[in-house]
Amino acid sequence: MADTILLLAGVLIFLAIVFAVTRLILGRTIVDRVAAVDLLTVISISMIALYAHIADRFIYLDVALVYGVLSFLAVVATARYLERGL
Amino acid sequence: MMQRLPSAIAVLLLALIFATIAIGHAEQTVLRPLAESYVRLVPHELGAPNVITGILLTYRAFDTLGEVAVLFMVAAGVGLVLKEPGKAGARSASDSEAAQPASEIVRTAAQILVPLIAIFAAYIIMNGHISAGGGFQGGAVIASAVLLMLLADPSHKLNSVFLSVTESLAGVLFVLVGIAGLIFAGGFLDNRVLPLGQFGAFFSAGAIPLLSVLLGVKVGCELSVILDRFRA
Amino acid sequence: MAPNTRARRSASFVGLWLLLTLIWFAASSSLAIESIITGAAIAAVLAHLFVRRFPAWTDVRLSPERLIPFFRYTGVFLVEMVRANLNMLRYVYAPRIDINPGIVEVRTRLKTPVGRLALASSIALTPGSLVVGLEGDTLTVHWLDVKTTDAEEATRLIVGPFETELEKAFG
Amino acid sequence: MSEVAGSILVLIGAFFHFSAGLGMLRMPDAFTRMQAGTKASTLGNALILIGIAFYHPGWSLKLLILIYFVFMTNPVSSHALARAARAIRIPMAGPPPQALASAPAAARDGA
Repeated sequence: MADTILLLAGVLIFLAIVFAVTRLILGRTIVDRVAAVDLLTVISISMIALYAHIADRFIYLDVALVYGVLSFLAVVATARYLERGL
Repeated sequence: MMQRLPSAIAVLLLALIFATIAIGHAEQTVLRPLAESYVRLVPHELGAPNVITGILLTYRAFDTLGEVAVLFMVAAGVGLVLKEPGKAGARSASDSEAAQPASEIVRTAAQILVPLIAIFAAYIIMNGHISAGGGFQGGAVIASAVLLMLLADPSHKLNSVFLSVTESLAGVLFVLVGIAGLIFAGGFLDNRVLPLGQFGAFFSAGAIPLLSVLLGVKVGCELSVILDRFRA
Repeated sequence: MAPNTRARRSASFVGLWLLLTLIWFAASSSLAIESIITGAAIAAVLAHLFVRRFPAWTDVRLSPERLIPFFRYTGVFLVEMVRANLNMLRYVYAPRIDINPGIVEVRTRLKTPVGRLALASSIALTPGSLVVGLEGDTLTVHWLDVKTTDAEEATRLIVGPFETELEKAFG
Repeated sequence: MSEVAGSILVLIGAFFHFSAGLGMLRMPDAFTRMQAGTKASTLGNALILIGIAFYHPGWSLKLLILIYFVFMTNPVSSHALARAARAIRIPMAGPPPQALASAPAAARDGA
């Protein structure tokens, strides 16, 4: 029961990633693409946490946290670059 | 449409690669002989549950020292390449005129987040022998905190003298611990100069936590220096 | 003046120290005493370093008359956030996206940086609004469904739910 | 029982991620896309992590840190991005804002 629901959740997350990547390719403006990357990173944090649950490894949560820090920095750095702040 | 075709194909191929990885993925359960001997030896000889850190900071600690030296060379080389003696001052002045300051929200958020990232980096460094992490990873997180500070305030001056002195001091101490291993234990950078302690406890695995701290400080300082040089 | 600032700084030092120790404890999730002591020592060093350097932390103080509004603000925030998401679902799943986006300016009474940061973050996560700029006490907000261009009315709609609690929590 | 509750929370969170992706695809301009992405994915992430906490009660403290971290960083990064978008005059959908003279006249044709 619970596993089936988790599988369904995985399918939904996969579709979300497909949508975000489509936006990343179609873009139209650079800000759209960066926003898509931002969404992808948040989804990735959830996915790493889910993987930690599936593999039953507590320490993978550290990976999610470090990934969150780095991706936040990446988006802020890109934004600062775009507004000619660097 | 036509000019988007190559990028679409590239993304599809990338998706294919990831799909094969994701579908064919299974946690490796059977170890090869070398891996098995390491998995058996590291907890027994070094008292470190994290085999990778045990290998990196004891069996292959000399290589780690070399890697940090390479990083140091990179920091020095970036400084050498990017430094333009005559033009540097004038260029940075014109840049600061054009540069837009970060918004107040980003600046405040940086002030709030930097201490939190710093304590997390300290956690990663100190727990290298028990869980995932270690000196290199923690040092990179320290550098990311410094990067956040620089993003929020591009005119911020890093104290490069302090950074260089700390970095050199950490390097010297690292080598001194190694020499202590040569004198008091089995060889250069042997971790058994300190008691191994109880397996899995916070203070255990001999000198590995100490080496990890020194490595983290050194890597953090070096990466910060590189960031600082790229900005100028 | 000087003793007052010092007292305030030491109060925020204690606050930051406790917060960092808590984060260390949560990250390591271990009850081993030596781990907690080491964490507390590192947290003390970091707190000492950063309270001096980052003035924003002097706005964060631990006291009942500040914590209670903060918890009340958290409650308001969570409710508003769920509402915002249901709202967003309505837009996203509508057969034809029916929105009226635009930029409005609203005003805030908040003075301290941390309070303004919390306000801006709350606005970003609540119904149909995203802070685009912040100058002086004027927030420039991108609004998904502009109901009014009047500054007073927009302020009431966007800033209203959070401002009173945040004013008490962060001054 | 708690496993089913956790998995249902994860499913709701995944649904919010899905909505965020769909909003990212369907919304008309960069600002609205950013809004859809930020809000729905922040809540979705929180729900998924809470759902995992149902499975592993011992992990809850660290999951809480992750949730707080995303709550703190996601609005800030989207604000920085929105400010950059306004600074480089990304076209905005909708009627041109008469109320704000300083805003760039919204060009409805895309870049």
